[in-house]
Amino acid sequence: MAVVTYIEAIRQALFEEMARDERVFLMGEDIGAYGGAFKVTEGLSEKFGEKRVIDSPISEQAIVGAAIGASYMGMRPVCEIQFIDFIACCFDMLTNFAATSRYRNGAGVPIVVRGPCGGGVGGGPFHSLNPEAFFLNTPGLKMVEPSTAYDAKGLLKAAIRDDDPVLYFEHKFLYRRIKDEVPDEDYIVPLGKAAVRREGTDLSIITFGAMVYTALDAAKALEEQGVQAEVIDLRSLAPLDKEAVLESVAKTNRALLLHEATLTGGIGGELAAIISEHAFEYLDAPVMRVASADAPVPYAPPLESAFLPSVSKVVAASKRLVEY
Amino acid sequence: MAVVTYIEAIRQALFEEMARDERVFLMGEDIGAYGGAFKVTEGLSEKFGEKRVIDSPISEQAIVGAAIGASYMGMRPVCEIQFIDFIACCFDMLTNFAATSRYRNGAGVPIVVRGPCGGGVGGGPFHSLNPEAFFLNTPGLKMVEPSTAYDAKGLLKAAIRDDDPVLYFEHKFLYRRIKDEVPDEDYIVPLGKAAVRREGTDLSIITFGAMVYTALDAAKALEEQGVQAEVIDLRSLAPLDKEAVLESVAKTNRALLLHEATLTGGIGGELAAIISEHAFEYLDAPVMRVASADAPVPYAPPLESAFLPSVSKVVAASKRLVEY
Amino acid sequence: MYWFARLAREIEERLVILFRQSKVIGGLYRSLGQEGESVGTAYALEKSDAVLPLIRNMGALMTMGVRPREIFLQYMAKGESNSRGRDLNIHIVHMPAWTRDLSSPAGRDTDAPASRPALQVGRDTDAKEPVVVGPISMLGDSIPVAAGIAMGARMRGRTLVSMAWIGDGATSTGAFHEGLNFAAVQKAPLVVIAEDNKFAYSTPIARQMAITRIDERAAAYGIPHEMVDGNDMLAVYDVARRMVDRARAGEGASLIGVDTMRMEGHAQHDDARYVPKELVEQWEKKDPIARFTKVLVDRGAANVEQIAEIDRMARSYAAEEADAAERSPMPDPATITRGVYAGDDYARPTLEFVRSPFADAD
Amino acid sequence: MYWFARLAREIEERLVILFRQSKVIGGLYRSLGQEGESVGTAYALEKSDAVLPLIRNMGALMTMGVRPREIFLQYMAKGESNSRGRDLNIHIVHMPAWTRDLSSPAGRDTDAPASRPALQVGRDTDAKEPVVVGPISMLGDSIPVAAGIAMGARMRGRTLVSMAWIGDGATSTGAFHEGLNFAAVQKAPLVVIAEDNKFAYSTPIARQMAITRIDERAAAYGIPHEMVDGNDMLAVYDVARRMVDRARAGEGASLIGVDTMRMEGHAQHDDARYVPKELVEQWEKKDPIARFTKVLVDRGAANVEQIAEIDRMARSYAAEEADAAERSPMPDPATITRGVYAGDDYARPTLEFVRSPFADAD
Ligand SMILES: Cc1ncc(C[n+]2csc(CCOP(=O)(O)OP(=O)(O)O)c2C)c(N)n1
Ligand SMILES: Cc1ncc(C[n+]2csc(CCOP(=O)(O)OP(=O)(O)O)c2C)c(N)n1
Ligand SMILES: [Mg+2]
Ligand SMILES: [Mg+2]
Repeated sequence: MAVVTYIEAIRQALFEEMARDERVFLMGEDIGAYGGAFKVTEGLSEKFGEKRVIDSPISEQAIVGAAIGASYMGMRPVCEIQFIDFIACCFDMLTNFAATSRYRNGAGVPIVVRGPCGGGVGGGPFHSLNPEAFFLNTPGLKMVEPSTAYDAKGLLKAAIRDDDPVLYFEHKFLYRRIKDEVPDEDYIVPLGKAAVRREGTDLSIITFGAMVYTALDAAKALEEQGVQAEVIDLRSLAPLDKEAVLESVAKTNRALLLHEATLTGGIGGELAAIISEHAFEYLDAPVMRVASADAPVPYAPPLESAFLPSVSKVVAASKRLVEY
Repeated sequence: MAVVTYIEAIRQALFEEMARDERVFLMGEDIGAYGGAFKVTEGLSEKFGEKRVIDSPISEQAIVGAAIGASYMGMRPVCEIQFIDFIACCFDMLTNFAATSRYRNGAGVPIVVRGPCGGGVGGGPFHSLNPEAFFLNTPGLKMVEPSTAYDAKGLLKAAIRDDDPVLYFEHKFLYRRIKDEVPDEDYIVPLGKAAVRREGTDLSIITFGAMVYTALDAAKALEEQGVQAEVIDLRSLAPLDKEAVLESVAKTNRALLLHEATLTGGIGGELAAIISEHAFEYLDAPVMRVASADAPVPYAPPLESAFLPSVSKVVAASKRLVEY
Repeated sequence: MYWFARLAREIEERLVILFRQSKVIGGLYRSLGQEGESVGTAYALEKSDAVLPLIRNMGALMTMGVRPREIFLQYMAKGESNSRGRDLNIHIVHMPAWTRDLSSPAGRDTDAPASRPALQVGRDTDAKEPVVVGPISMLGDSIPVAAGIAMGARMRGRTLVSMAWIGDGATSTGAFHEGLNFAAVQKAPLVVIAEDNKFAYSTPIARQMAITRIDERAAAYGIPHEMVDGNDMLAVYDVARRMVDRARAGEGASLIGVDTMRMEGHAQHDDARYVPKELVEQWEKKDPIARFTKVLVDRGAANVEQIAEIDRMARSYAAEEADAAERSPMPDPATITRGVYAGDDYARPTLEFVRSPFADAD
Repeated sequence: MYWFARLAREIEERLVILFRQSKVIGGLYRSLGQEGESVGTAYALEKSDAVLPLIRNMGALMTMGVRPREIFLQYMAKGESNSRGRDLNIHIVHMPAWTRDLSSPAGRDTDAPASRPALQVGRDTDAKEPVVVGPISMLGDSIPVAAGIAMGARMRGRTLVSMAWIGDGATSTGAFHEGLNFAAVQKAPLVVIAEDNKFAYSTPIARQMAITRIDERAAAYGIPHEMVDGNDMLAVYDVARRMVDRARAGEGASLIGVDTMRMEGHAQHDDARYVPKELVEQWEKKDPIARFTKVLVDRGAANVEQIAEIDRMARSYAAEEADAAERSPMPDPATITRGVYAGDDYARPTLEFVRSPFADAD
């Protein structure tokens, strides 16, 4: 066991998968000699050569399209989108080509498209995106977003070995702020499985990514007020771990959905639908959501912190729920 | 008052708005002399000239981008996406440029992007899309989808006169199948307002677009079984008419969300979240959803009809709700 | 070559009949007048190469040995079609066994012949199978994928050439630009065939681009490009051959502009009244099959009777294949949610290849 | 011209200081070494034309008369900035009053001067205001918008030329291709400045395109294109002038490729160790401002003392503007949901323009 950062865990996963399987290769902008805008791929091109760490032109549609073609040939491409915001530029290739290929003609597309998502770093409207809801209504795609170094490594390995297209969102706020223990031996974190980050009996805070820490801090604050919050880390956003969500709500009878993307049209809606349809009998209070304000992500720190979900907002909502 | 088809109502709206305001012009593929793939713009280029009905190259990003630029200059562009499926190709320009411009610098983008959506016509995976959920998590965009000729005309006029970017989805299945009365004088249907298509007391079927007719047929069948279903036609998908939805659910105490897009990640989630948060006290049964199966839209008619929501599925779900 | 072009035309003639009987689901897009360039370009490939055709490249599919029945099955949305009735017309995909063989970098050459019964025209038992990737409707998207196929096969250690067709209109898409530029920088073994057939649906090429020679699209990418008379099959073959050879030799991507004409509407529903009559008349004189017939006869390669015989053969073959397809069942609605993701043991569909009766003569 | 280039450099020097004091929010992207082409190109425009600059076109913004304080306000995310602290660096937008004046097709020429107090350098009271549309981060997206501005202004009956800058890397985007192709077909009054500054972030241009002359990107669109030494301000101005004039005369779009060099890293955090030392040394000799100084002196237009005086002026002006900006307040968090949509009476932000102290001398 070694304690590594979230970003180092991602690098390790790439390194080990490339060493394990010669068919795994990387494509993206500035990922070669430079090692990527966030240095996630640092050292990989030296180790595996330029043929397996390909610096691409500024062409997201081409990066993903070429990955699809290479995957047809038996390769396992991992694409980096320099900032996940630019995934909007290849929305077509992902939702129309990659997502439907297996269904239409049985031709699987084992590609991973990864990149830094999320705010809290003063990135402004175009470097802070949380795009999961854009893709949630497209069958054929899988999506994950780790909150720990352990999951960052295990989910990325699982994504690379998966036979379907997987969108892997890494939260840039966590890159160097989060450190935890990662086994020395090979392991994966299976897609589609949530994790209970904190046991509780009074309400379930269902979240993922950087918001897991907001939820845990809120849970600590709530504990001091005698409220036991359970914190569920979804980890996989498609497919969603319905069982884990329903099980927790069946236990706590209260659900708070927390995500960093803006409220309206966010993944919280899907979770609310699942809970209100399948856990209706268990609910002692309304299903509530805490998310970012319905606006583009503002750039100035005072604006962004008012925009993002905060511990105090989560505490306040939780108390409304338990006092309901 | 004259009875016109849904498609004719759209054409009338374009014609009258272009006649009313010289700043309104059209851009799109094959919309000029040819009159568009579905003949929506037939006759407009003869009437208003090629300068105001511009045949573009096959370049969705350029169509929308040019519309944004022209709107900055005071023009009122209306873009046609030949099949709404191709809106995926300009997802970036819409969500990043058009949606954020006013918020970032106060520069409004009064454009309309319209096109044929929806299935039921054997169009297959790339000519049957219902894209509303792709855009629901992007503040700054508005979305409408009419179900009647009256609304088709009134909503398009309202969209063209609106100062923000509006996505206008017209359901190709309704183009020539739906006819209703349209006033001779100028009128608009305000954005953001739903309509009650049928009064009922036992449950609320909340839907829009072609599914309104599926809901009304189901309501008829239910009536014979003594169940009074209320049918809400959202008409506007962003912003959603929360009041109308909550009012209806407060009355019927049961909500069935019906949409043609696939289930997971669809707009039904957002509606479920609104209802389960704000109408919790009124609910006598779980909030249920009926939508298309979680798969790409299959091409063969027997597959597509099994894929789409049907009257019998709506009736069955409604009965589960009322018998709950 | 003649066989493939004629076969393509006969298949489409047959499809028109089925369309009129409304047995074809959705639209029918013909390549009438473009069979020559489709066949001439694909003919320059090895049977083990990759093709990414468009709706109007029926000739290329025939040249690569795709069994005609596969086309009819697709157009009629049958359950036994390559897409199992899930996708349109020529949206078919085939990956040879080696792409799934991970035992060695390049994979063993065990391309098992497709598993369906042989037919009189003869199954292609020995030759290797091609990579076939039909288009998705979003125009231009095939180009980045074609580049990736070229790059990926090279990484697998195979000398495979990837050939993709694209319409004049589709060269205006961002995907075309990004994909071809990437292929050019990567020196990928890709040959793009840009078809100037004068129209994109109803839009004349002058509204699509401000250049008059479509091959100049490639000038932005620093790759070789040539224009060729698309209705002269031999000329098309010659230039395609050169570009394919240099791609195989590792000299990188190239683009061939073909000057041709779409002789009917965009699809059967389109009467194409926007097309000037003179233009059609002028191009009728240049029909690629008629011209190639003349060449064959002039060169004494075949006489008129022999050619008439081949035509009869093609027609009846197309008819048999259509009938066979017609008899096959529609897909089972119970399957609609199968195979969205891997691992639900939903069988991978097959694509059958056949051998040209003139395989040796060719 | 000298003033604008020098001012741009001094502003960036000032920004570096503020950045080191971490008063700049987010990254700082410099145009060191590229001030010449930014100024030379924009200088060919009328004050009433449209500019769509990139992060490295500080010189263009100064040339169009944007008040330096506006830049500092943006970089420090202040509440009084053009984006009210909502967007980054030069993501600023300004629409002259005529664009909102719907009383006549072209709108009346009542471009009210911006409403803030004048300063010693002199407010630009008489001249018309330009259309300014800063970029969004998605590279290439400015090009279709620039085309639309050119087309839209033409529809409004105005003779406005739209000028957009784009990096070598950004020419690989689909948006660039679609936008410039559309402008070419529409003969829109658009001039695109393609900046070959040798790198896109860390990616050398050879990995970006297989052509060596960036202006050849335009060969695919059938529009005039020329390459120019981007560090020779006068040469840049000459070719820009010709392209702007033909655009204004209704002869359509064009592209100018500028040969220049990004003299620092992509942003302040980037030490650019991937850039060969020789390359930097070789380009240091070609500094556009030093070269232009020499021209001025040689031609006797100014002597060394006068130029030193101008430099001092620029430096202190930049300093004053920075200080003024620093004193202004951060935005009010209560406003975050205001102005997402029209109609919530959230005031339209302003952009202030100033008059060059050498406006007459120029
Ligand atoms: C991205 C995209 N936009 C629009 C369409 C609608 N569409 C289908 S075919 C077609 C015309 C294609 O013309 P061209 O590329 O010249 O090919 P051709 O039909 O002439 O062979 C159009 C506009 C599409 N399929 N994809
Ligand atoms: C669509 C898109 N992809 C990736 C990026 C990330 N990115 C920001 S700047 C940059 C390099 C730009 O290089 P170039 O266009 O040459 O402009 P320069 O910085 O050299 O002036 C990249 C890759 C982006 N902004 N937009
Ligand atoms: Mg064409
Ligand atoms: Mg550059």
